[in-house]
Amino acid sequence: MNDMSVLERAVSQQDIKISARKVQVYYGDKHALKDVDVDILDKTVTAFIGPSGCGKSTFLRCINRMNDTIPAARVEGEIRLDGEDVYDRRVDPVQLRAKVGMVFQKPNPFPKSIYDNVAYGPRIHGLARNRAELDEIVEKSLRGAALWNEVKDRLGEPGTGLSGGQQQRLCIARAVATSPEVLLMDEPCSALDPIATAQVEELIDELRSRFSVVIVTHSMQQAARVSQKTAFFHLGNLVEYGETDDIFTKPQDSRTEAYISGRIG
Amino acid sequence: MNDMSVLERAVSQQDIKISARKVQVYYGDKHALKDVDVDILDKTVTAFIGPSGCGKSTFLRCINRMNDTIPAARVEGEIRLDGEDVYDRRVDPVQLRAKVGMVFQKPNPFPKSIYDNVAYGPRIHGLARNRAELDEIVEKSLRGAALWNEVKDRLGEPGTGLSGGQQQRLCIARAVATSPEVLLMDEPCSALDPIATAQVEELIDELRSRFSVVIVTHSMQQAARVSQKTAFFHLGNLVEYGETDDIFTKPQDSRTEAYISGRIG
Amino acid sequence: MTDLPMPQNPAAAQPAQKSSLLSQDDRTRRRNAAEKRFRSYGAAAIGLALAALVVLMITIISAGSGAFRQTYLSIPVALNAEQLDPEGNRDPAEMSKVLTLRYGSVLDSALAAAVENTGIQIEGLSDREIKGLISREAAAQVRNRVLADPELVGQTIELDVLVNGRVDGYFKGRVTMASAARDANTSPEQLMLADALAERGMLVTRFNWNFVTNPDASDQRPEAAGVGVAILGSLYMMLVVLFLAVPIGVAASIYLEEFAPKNRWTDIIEVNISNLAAVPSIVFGILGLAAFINFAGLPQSAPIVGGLVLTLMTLPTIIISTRAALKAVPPSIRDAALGVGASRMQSVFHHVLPLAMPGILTGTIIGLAQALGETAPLLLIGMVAFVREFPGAPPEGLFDPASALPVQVYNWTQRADPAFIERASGAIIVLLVFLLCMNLLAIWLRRRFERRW
Amino acid sequence: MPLSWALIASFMLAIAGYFVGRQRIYASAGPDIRLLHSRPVYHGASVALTTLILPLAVLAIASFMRMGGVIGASAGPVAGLVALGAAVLGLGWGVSRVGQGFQARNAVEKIVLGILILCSVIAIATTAAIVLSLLFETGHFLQLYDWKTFFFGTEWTPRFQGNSQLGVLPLLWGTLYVSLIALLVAVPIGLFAAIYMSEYASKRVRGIAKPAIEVLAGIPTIVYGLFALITVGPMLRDYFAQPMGLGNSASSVLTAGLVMGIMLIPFVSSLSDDIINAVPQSLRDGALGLGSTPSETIRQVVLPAALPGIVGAVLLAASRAIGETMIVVLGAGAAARMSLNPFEAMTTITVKIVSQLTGDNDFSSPETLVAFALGLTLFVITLGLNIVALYIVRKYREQYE
Amino acid sequence: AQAREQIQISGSSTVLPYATIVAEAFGENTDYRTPVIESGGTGAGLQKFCEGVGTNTIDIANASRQIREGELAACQGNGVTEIMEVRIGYDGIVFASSANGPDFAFTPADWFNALSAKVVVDGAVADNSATNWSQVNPDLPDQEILAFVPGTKHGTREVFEEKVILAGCEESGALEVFTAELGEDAAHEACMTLRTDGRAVDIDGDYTETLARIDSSPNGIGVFGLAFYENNTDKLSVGTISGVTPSTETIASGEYPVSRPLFIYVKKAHFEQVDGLKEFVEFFVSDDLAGPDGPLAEYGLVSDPELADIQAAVADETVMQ
Ligand SMILES: Nc1ncnc2c1ncn2[C@@H]1O[C@H](COP(=O)(O)OP(=O)(O)OP(=O)(O)O)[C@@H](O)[C@H]1O
Ligand SMILES: Nc1ncnc2c1ncn2[C@@H]1O[C@H](COP(=O)(O)OP(=O)(O)OP(=O)(O)O)[C@@H](O)[C@H]1O
Ligand SMILES: [Mg+2]
Ligand SMILES: [Mg+2]
Repeated sequence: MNDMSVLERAVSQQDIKISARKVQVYYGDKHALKDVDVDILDKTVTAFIGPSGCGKSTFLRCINRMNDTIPAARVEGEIRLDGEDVYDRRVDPVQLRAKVGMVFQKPNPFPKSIYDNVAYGPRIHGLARNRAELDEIVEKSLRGAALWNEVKDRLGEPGTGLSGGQQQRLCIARAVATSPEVLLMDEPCSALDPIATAQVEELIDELRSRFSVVIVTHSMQQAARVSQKTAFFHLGNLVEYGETDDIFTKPQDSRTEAYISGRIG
Repeated sequence: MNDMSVLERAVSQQDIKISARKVQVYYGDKHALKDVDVDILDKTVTAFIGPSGCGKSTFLRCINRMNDTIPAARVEGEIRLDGEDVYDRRVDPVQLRAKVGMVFQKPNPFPKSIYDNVAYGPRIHGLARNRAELDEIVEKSLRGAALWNEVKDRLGEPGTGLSGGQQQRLCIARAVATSPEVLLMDEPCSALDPIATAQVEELIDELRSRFSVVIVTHSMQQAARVSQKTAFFHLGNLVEYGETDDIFTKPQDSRTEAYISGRIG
Repeated sequence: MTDLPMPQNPAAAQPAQKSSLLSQDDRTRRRNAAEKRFRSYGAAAIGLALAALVVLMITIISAGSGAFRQTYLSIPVALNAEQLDPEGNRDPAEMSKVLTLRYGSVLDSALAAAVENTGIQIEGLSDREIKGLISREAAAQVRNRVLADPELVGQTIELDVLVNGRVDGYFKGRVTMASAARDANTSPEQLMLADALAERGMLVTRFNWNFVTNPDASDQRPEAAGVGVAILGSLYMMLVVLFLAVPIGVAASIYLEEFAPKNRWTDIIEVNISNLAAVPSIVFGILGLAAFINFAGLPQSAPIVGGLVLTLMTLPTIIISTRAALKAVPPSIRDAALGVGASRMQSVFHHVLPLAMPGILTGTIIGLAQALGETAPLLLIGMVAFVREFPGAPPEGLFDPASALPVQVYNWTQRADPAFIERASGAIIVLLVFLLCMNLLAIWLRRRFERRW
Repeated sequence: MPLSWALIASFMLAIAGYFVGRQRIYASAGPDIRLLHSRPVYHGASVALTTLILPLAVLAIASFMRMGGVIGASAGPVAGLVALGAAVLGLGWGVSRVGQGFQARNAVEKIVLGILILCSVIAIATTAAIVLSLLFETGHFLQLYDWKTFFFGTEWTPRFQGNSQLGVLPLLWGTLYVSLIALLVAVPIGLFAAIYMSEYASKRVRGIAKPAIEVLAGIPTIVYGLFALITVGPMLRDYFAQPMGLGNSASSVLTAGLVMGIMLIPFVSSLSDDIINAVPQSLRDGALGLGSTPSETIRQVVLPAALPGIVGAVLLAASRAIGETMIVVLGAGAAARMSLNPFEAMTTITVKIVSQLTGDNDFSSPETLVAFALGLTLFVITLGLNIVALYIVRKYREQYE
Repeated sequence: AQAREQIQISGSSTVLPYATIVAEAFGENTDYRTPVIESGGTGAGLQKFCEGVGTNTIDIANASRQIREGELAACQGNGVTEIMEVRIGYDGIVFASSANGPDFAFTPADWFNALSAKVVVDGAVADNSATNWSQVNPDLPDQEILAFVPGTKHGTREVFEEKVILAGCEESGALEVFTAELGEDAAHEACMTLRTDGRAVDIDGDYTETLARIDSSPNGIGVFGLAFYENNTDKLSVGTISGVTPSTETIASGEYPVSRPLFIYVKKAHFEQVDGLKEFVEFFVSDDLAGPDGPLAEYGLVSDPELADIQAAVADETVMQ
């Protein structure tokens, strides 16, 4: 299976999954994102890096229109998923979000059992024909999020009683369970220990064979490890975007260089 | 002043600030923390590391009795602060928490303005005689948490409108503003970019000259960078505790070694 | 899906599994339909509620707006000295022996003279019908004026007197010629006379402040009845309720939600409070009679007792909504406050309470609204009463007899003269205005406190 | 009025005490007041509170003894003096406590906690008083009337001449039937309205709709009653009951239930709206992010999280329904009857409590005293319902964060 | 105890309108304050009255019936011993239907046969199955039977049962049949048990409610007080009983059978303590007010033919034995 995905990756590398043009986001008067142009490729992991508050989460939330829920937020410009404008009036944000899954920066498990947390997406999207299939999806997703062993005996307990890191992995499992085409992950590993992080990174690598993954991370190392493309944001601007290796080894912009070498924040 | 603090550190290194003996924590039936014995020194940074769900946050919350707020949690054993049992009936948990400040794993700013978030502690403890002094404390704390530049023009805006990392730094600033004797930080840098992380680490190092700092972190590098002592938790046990250098270079316990080398999680 | 044979042209393989965003698949369409339905249920629910409100409002206002207008007749009245001051010494003490009945006859002759002077000729108009044109209140009106200024006796003064309720109703459309034909208390001739007087400008219908300021009047004088005493009584009671129920309710909720240990006792208290909400309001009246009047010796018919009873009655509403609001504040806020060394009391009063404020205010609004419109408990403590004297200023006034707005409504709807039905609707309008004033403040406050986290 | 003078004097002393307390702590604190356990405000407040508490207690006890007839009116001035003395004592004690080592905040908080407890005790005391005032007369009733007929009788026909049938069952049935219909109207409408206001409506619409709906709770019930009597009742009869052959009564359970339901909408909608609004946005984001529609989010995530509060709101509405009189009298009639047909006239326990208490019956006859027994029975029944509700909430309660 | 300035009155809502008229005039024409008059029913009024003596108890109880033995005993038990019973006049009870419908001329027997649960059919006791007035009495209009009778809380109900239904029972001869079949006590009870199939509708509210019900069910016939009817002659048409049209005159003369006396009960012990109490009672029964031409009669109270005796009794402060 792995061989195949490698092969696949090679051929589909150049498909553009998401393309953003001149995206502007305002929170009330605050201009939080300025003129962002970016093409995110299919079956690729793209990392967003940049100092805190630069607009990474904001841009992520634009892609699956989660910004719709913030009354003050206003988005301009164009974001296309498979060539279709996601802000088109005919687009149903629900269908969009089913295709573009998301893991949030703050873990937000539902006040339900662990099982129901993970089964929520498959249930609403009708991904399982019966209970057995659902069980399978839940187990697979929890395993993928490196949580299965810790919770397999307490699937019926509330997800809110887990430790911070466990909650975050639960949210990852929940997002994976719906099999989206694109997975947006906002600092998925920030609350995780190195081993869990490694497992999640492995999962991301595996997911890449099927979806496009966008990950926000503060860890340069992680970006280097998991991503093929990296975008660097600074003060609401997308400063530089390119092959991960290039960004980390030969950044074009002085700000990127400064950030990578630890000089600006 | 730096010279002085170095001097001071040398002499007071051995003062025990917090000593825990046979601490057990149960969440209902779940035995989350088993027989933890540890001495935390004054004017020292102690790092707690360990896989997710091993009980680091739980132990941290024991120290300033934040566990009192979880009805299901039950603490046994003895924790002494400056030789006084914090679970003594005569101890006022409020006074205890004023001395032992805390930054939580999930950022939880008050739904108030940024200024009021930071000023809250100083206000209730009467740390400022007048508005000017309060302004000064707020500014100093925000600077310490590397947030001042980002928010100095919007101190009146709600703290909940900040980005994840900004919220986390706001919480750090809030905790620092009350000048506690011990500062407990539960993964304070997990949502921060490297530069902000570096600034917070700098702050921690600075704080060390005045308080004792306990920090939970998943980053081995960070533990190595900021802490003098490290404790490794695993499945509710305190497996190993010692000088940070020793833990990372010559761990005594096989589990510690496995964790550090990335084999168990 | 990964088992598929490797496609040569990936683009060709994609459409099979990829759906366009612009076209919805079946399931999405169904879910969106469900979403639309759900949303329209919500809109329909609001629509229904608002429609009910509008219908009720229209009913009330169309029935009650008449109470705010009143017809007056202005006639010259010769104050005959022989009748009004038989002793002739203009001594008010002596003159007060003359009853209103005597003044009635003075008015009767004044009226007859006035009608004659205008030269109006109406077929079959009897003396009784001319006399019946004006309210019985008029005599009292004249008497008061004369006693206040005895020198008026012997003079002829121009007087604005209330007309009879039926005639007044005629000018407001309540009484018609057809109904008057059947009505024992008026007649088409009387109405024709009124029409003729109105043409000459002697009869005018104008805004009726007296409705808001007058006290109640007896069954024979609907045109003179007002809600003055009732407004004061309701105001006093609401003050008592506001100053007792809200602080006590909020304090009790804070204790139960934030401080009380969660054990069987608090369960009992919780059940007990929601059970108190189900106790019929009249039972609170029984309690009020037993505890405040018979045991504590507070006076009958006093707003203080009414206020206390209503306080007990509204407490559960306030406590239940406040507790729900406190419960909804996320624990992380409390943690945050405790973490910087605030005491539990401080965390509650500084953070939790302000965040729970919208819910508390909602409970207060609903509780007060309910208290303001309640009659049943007042039945037993003597506030469902005919009270003509205004209570004094608080705090002593709280102990004076008074009625209340809902009581006035209740009383008036029971009276025989149909003119009182209009008054009752008018009183309801006053009550709603009262309620609105009370709510506006709370709603404004609630808006300021509302936020999502 | 010696008592109110004593009260005012105590208040003045307390205010003075506040400043004295603050003064003393500043004086004794030395250069750095930050070292104090409590802020000076708390020291001031603790003095003020200790000054107030004793005289208030004295006055409370005195007026209680006065009511109970233990002391006469002439004891007023004495009580006033004692209270004043107590205030001075409290002041002295309070001031003497002020000092570096004194934990004023804890002392103040203890007193505040005491006040909070006292307030919650009022709720209990009310219940006790209600039960007591009902119990006594119920005892009288049961001496005069056979309890078996009362509890199990299916006929309710009080007579002036005595020998009445006073069976509670038809009244109970009417109560449950009317309340059920009212809730069937109020809960769906109220809940959907709450959902729409908190999740869909713009801020402006919500800002108008919510208070507007709340007005429904403030309209005097007699207006609803007349509405039921004049408009709804005949309408139901002419367009539903008669065509369907279900009777031709203008007053019916359905009429009262419908109209009462309208009145109860704000109880459900406004309280639920607050609760739903308080569910953290992050939960909604979580569900929306998985591609659920807003309605799925609401049904599956938001509502379960808000459940305890919503149940509270529904219970409150149910309580009002059970306790309502005017609408039932005018809408459902006064006939005690057990029937399934919602187009028939029936009546409720509450209505009969009111009418037996305010009627022309002999006040010492079972026909009047039965009102107290009815009240007590209703009390016990609703108590049972509430216990069940609490149990259900406990079972399904879901805690977030 | 201290004196009270304002008279406090409680009791029957039937007496209330008359009491308010008197109180208003009393307040207007004297220097005393206008009395406060609660309405809460005869029972509740008498209960408050019998609560005890003293300024925080009421002074006068309005009653639409005479005080009962048990109530008197309770009064005396609480120290309320010197009670003055003052009959203020009579209240006529009339039967009226919508003004737009046909006129009715009833006899008590018609009422009995229309509303009683059991009637006599062919000499045997049977369930009442009459649906139209014309079935009861061919002279009556062919209109559905629907009667709004006072609920069991109202004193009017008692009068209605005794003076109309029971009288009709006797008049129609049903009482004899019932007595033969059921025994005397049960026969009375059987006479006065109204049918429960929705044709006799109890009204727990007041006359306005009855009027509103006739508005919404134009077939209905309601039971009203005379005063109420006289204020609403445009909407109601009154039925005659045995050929007599109700009016203050026919009732005072005893021709019209359905009426009852109204009372006020006064605590003599309060004459000292409450300003103007005695004056008020005297004012109440004075010719100016309670006389046949006074405002009370004008409003619908049937003036007491023995008013002079009552005035004398009040002047003498005669108390009940
Ligand atoms: N409120 C609670 N109720 C029940 N179990 C809990 C609760 N909080 C934590 N636990 C459990 O206790 C164990 C220790 O949790 P803790 O939060 O201390 O872990 P942690 O070391 O901080 O992990 P992380 O790094 O993921 O934050 C976990 O297994 C967790 O599931
Ligand atoms: N709801 C909001 N209202 C107003 N301003 C907001 C809101 N959310 C974010 N912002 C502001 O927009 C800017 C970008 O925020 P964003 O959350 O995208 O940052 P980020 O790059 O994700 O940072 P971090 O790494 O700290 O999460 C920040 O300055 C932040 O303060
Ligand atoms: Mg972010
Ligand atoms: Mg943790």
